[in-house]
Amino acid sequence: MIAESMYQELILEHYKHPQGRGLRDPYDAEVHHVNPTCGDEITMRVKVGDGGKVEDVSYDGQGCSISQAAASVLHELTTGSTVDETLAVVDEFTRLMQGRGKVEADEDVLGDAVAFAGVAKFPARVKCALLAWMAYKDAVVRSSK
Amino acid sequence: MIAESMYQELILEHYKHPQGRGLRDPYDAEVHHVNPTCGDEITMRVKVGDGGKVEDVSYDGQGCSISQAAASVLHELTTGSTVDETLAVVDEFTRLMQGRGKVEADEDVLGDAVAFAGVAKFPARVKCALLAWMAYKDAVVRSSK
Amino acid sequence: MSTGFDVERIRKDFPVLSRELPGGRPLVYLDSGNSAQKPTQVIEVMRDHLAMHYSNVGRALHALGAESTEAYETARDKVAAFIGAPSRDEIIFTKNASEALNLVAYAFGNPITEDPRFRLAPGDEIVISEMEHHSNIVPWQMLAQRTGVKLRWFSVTDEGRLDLSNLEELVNERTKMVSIVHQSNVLGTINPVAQVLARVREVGALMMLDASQSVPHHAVDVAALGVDFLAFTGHKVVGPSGIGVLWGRGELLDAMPPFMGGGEMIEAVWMDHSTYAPAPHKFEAGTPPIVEAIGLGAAVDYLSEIGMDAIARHEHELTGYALDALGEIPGLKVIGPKGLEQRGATVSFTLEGIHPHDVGQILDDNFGVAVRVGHHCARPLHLRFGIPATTRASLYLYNTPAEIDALVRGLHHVRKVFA
Amino acid sequence: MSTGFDVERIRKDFPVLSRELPGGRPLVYLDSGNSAQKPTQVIEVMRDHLAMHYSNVGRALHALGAESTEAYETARDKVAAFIGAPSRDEIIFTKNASEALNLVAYAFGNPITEDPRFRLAPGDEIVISEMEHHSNIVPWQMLAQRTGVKLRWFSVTDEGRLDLSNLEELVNERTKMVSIVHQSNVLGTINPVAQVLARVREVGALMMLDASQSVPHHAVDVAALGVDFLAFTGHKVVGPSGIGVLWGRGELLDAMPPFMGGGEMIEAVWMDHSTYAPAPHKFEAGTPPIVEAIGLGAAVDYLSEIGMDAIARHEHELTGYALDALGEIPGLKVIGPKGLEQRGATVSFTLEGIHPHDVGQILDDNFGVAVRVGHHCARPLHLRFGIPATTRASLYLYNTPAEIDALVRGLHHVRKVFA
Ligand SMILES: Cc1ncc(COP(=O)(O)O)c(C=O)c1O
Ligand SMILES: Cc1ncc(COP(=O)(O)O)c(C=O)c1O
Repeated sequence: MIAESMYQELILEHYKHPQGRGLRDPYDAEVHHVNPTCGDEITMRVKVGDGGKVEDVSYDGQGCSISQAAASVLHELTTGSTVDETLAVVDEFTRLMQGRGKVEADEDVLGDAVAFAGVAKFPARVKCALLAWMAYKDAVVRSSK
Repeated sequence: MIAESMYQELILEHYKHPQGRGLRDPYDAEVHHVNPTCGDEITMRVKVGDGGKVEDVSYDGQGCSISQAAASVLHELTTGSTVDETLAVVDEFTRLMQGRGKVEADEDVLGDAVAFAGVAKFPARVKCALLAWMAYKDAVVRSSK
Repeated sequence: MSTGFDVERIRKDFPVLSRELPGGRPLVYLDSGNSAQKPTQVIEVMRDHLAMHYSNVGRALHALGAESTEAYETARDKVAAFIGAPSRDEIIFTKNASEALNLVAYAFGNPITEDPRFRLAPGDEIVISEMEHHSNIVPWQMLAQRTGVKLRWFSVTDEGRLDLSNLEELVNERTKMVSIVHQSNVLGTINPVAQVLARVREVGALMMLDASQSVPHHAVDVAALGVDFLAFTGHKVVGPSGIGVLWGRGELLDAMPPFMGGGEMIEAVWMDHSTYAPAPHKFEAGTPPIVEAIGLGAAVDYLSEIGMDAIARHEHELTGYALDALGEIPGLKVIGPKGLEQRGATVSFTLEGIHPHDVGQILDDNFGVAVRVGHHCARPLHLRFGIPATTRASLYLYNTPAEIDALVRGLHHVRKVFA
Repeated sequence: MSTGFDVERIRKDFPVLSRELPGGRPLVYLDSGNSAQKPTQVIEVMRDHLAMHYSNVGRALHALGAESTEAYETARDKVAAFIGAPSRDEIIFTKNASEALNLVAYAFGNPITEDPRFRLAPGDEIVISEMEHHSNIVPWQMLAQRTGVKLRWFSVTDEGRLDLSNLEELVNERTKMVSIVHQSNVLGTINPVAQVLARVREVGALMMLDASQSVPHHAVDVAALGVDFLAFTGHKVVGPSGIGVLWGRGELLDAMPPFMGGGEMIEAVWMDHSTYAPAPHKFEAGTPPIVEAIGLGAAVDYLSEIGMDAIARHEHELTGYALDALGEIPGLKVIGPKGLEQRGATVSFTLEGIHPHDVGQILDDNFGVAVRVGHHCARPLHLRFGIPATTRASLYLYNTPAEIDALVRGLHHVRKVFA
């Protein structure tokens, strides 16, 4: 069944038990992103510390399992890394998602986020997977201003 | 060949040798009718005498063989008859033309105009055949005012 | 089913229904509210016309031109008969229902027109409803932006009915037009046209029905309805894409300005002005969707032969079956009337804690069940119910109880995945 | 023909060309300027899609929805490549060329838009020409009536060329838009785009090309042309009816207001306002002509495979043959360029003392030769030449010298009948 390739165990796990969910203080920037076509929303806060280290990514939102799990995975992957490192992950994730299922994922860069590879085959769902990641990119840019 | 049923000898004869063509005095009413889709035009004058007798139908115009021959045949059929008689012919001719080729023509009423029966099969040409006849009806109505 | 309606025979007319989807899934098509599938009878008429009889219409005197024109204009006769139009000249072919709605919206406040019914003065109002499809909202919003006319709307009750409690106030002497949906594409609700129309007539306004979701499913007779305009779309009545219909009362069509300008909508053209052909041609600028209109003619023939009443009965039974079966799924909440009174075969619902996108995807991926998820181009209605999206099963003449069983099985699985 | 272009093989692709007309007449189709015939390659793609892959696009997540959306959007890619559009998002599917022209005309003087290029002030001017098709005249007349903008036009010379002697005066600082035909549907004239565009750029106006008669016949590259908008229509490029194309520069499309409102052209909708999707979707309200766009994609594939340059060469040779052969008929006068420079395969003419309707009818009835007679939706051009109508033979990739011989034989007979 095709679904097996999209609803990976890991995605469902993150959806049911989201990591780092909830909005926390302190933060440098807060953004609110919406996917108007499906109504998915996310509010995200970023706290960047010394040496460009991401100290916290906190979020709240609503939406489908893909968008919610993507936020949870993002929280795990970014917290503790440097901004530069995380932006490389964002770029690779974006490339994978927009590759219409024809792009090989770089597991070394993506880590757990590789579980989303199957989503790329469903153009209508790509935006769900990207919502949190685009919000993160936006928040990081703002936090450095 | 289908054309033979439309371009009857009689129609071509009237087209090449139009009867009563040219605008003449005296007249009771003059009308100008145009078929905007194909540009055919006719100017027609009617003189009605005592007892409702049509004394002259004179006309000038430009257009295809069908519209020109129709005017010539009309001139022949109407001149000398009473207005009432001619209106019956107009009605029968109109019925024939609008019958999409499925109406039997009444030869007794139509006389030579029966040669136009084939035109009824060509919706695009029906307006050509009717142009002079509609102008005549209009002119007669005005002349009696 | 006890209607003498042979659904298995009907299913054979629709080639796609016997198709296997990738991965060996069967197709369970429950998305006809979005667009209906096409029977061979429609597909073959179109193919034959394209292959053997095609040419432009109206303008051509030659044999193919006559054949194409005859077929195109006969389609107009068929559509006129299908919806009980008093005159064939009141049937305007558009590209879809949206164009039909925009055409009427653009007729208002256009300086070209002197008819007072289409002129707008400060304070004038247009009334729609909260359950409209975007295609019956945005054209009026754009009109309001262009002209300053005020846009107002009926609310929707918790049961998914039009809230008529303020009918008298909402539809008043300032109202120029009331445009509402005949049958909701989300709720299934069939609206009480007569009651609204009575008030519209009292105040001297005009009334338009968006019949995109009613014409496919039960007999619609414009003369009996008594409204002024009605729009529907070919692709939902087992016809092709690219064709829609506007019906309007002849006298109003005469009073309206043309919408688009171009070939065939004119009487005569000079460089500095033009005169226009009478309706319907006045509103059909350019080469029309010829083969699409012919396909639509074949589609209404197809439906008429089966009988709109028989189709309505079949859908009625199916809807009862579906409402009962869905009612037993824990956490499932139907948005719209729960009973069968004045409702069609469209059932939208939420499943507690599970996003419709996940529902739709698993139904499709694992079971080949095609439903629509999202706001179904009726976002304000979803805002009204405080939900971002629903899952919608919309049924048609070719659907069966077994397909509803497949949906139910699928929904149980969805719940298991997200438990 | 010496082009290595196998016209007999091409003819086999078009089923209707081997058809017999009633009365046993063969078909000699010389009316492609009106609408082109369709190859099996287009017809079968449409049939297959309707039968096996159809569903609505964009909105549906399920398997059929994905297949339909993929096919529809791929058609957009194909069309973009076919006309050299810098971006696929600049290709807007309309129902025909007329809608594309109206869409752009309606963008002007709309209070919704703030972009100065689309705002109209008293004294502003729009420039068209005397050789336009009604579809590039009436939309601008209607705009003038709605907004008061002044409509002006290029004259046409006796040879059937655009009269550019007053280019500097006609196109001036008050000019907002110059919209002219790329290739005339009556004269065959190909207009000098670069020369006009240079002046348009000097005064900061916009320029649109009606390419309905050029895109079918020779390679058209919007980037190379350098204009701002270009319209053409599917049914003249061996594609289906019901589909047209507007290409516009992305930055302008962004600045323009939407034309029609409805499903799929929105980003988000509330009852009192909406936000719009980016182009192309902003201009595609409602369910688009899905299968028609897919058919158009197959049509441009078909033409590309044969090669637009090869098609243009074939037509060039045919046109030379036709001009020579027609030149020998007594009383025949070609309206339009007599030579092959900057002209396409459309030859319109008068026959002394014989009305075009009679010419057309006898050609059709006796010989199966299909030509178009009348003003070809270019009445002002005919007024310019002081004639009510012409007979037009318009040639395409599937036509042969033998068919021109048939036309010539037919014309001799016509002269005999009316001698
Ligand atoms: C030059 C020209 N412009 C515009 C059109 C209009 O195309 P359509 O009728 O498909 O809108 C045509 C063809 O009819 C044409 O020849
Ligand atoms: C109620 C309603 N109105 C209007 C429309 C618009 O129809 P179309 O997309 O064919 O223009 C639809 C379908 O999408 C609909 O369901």
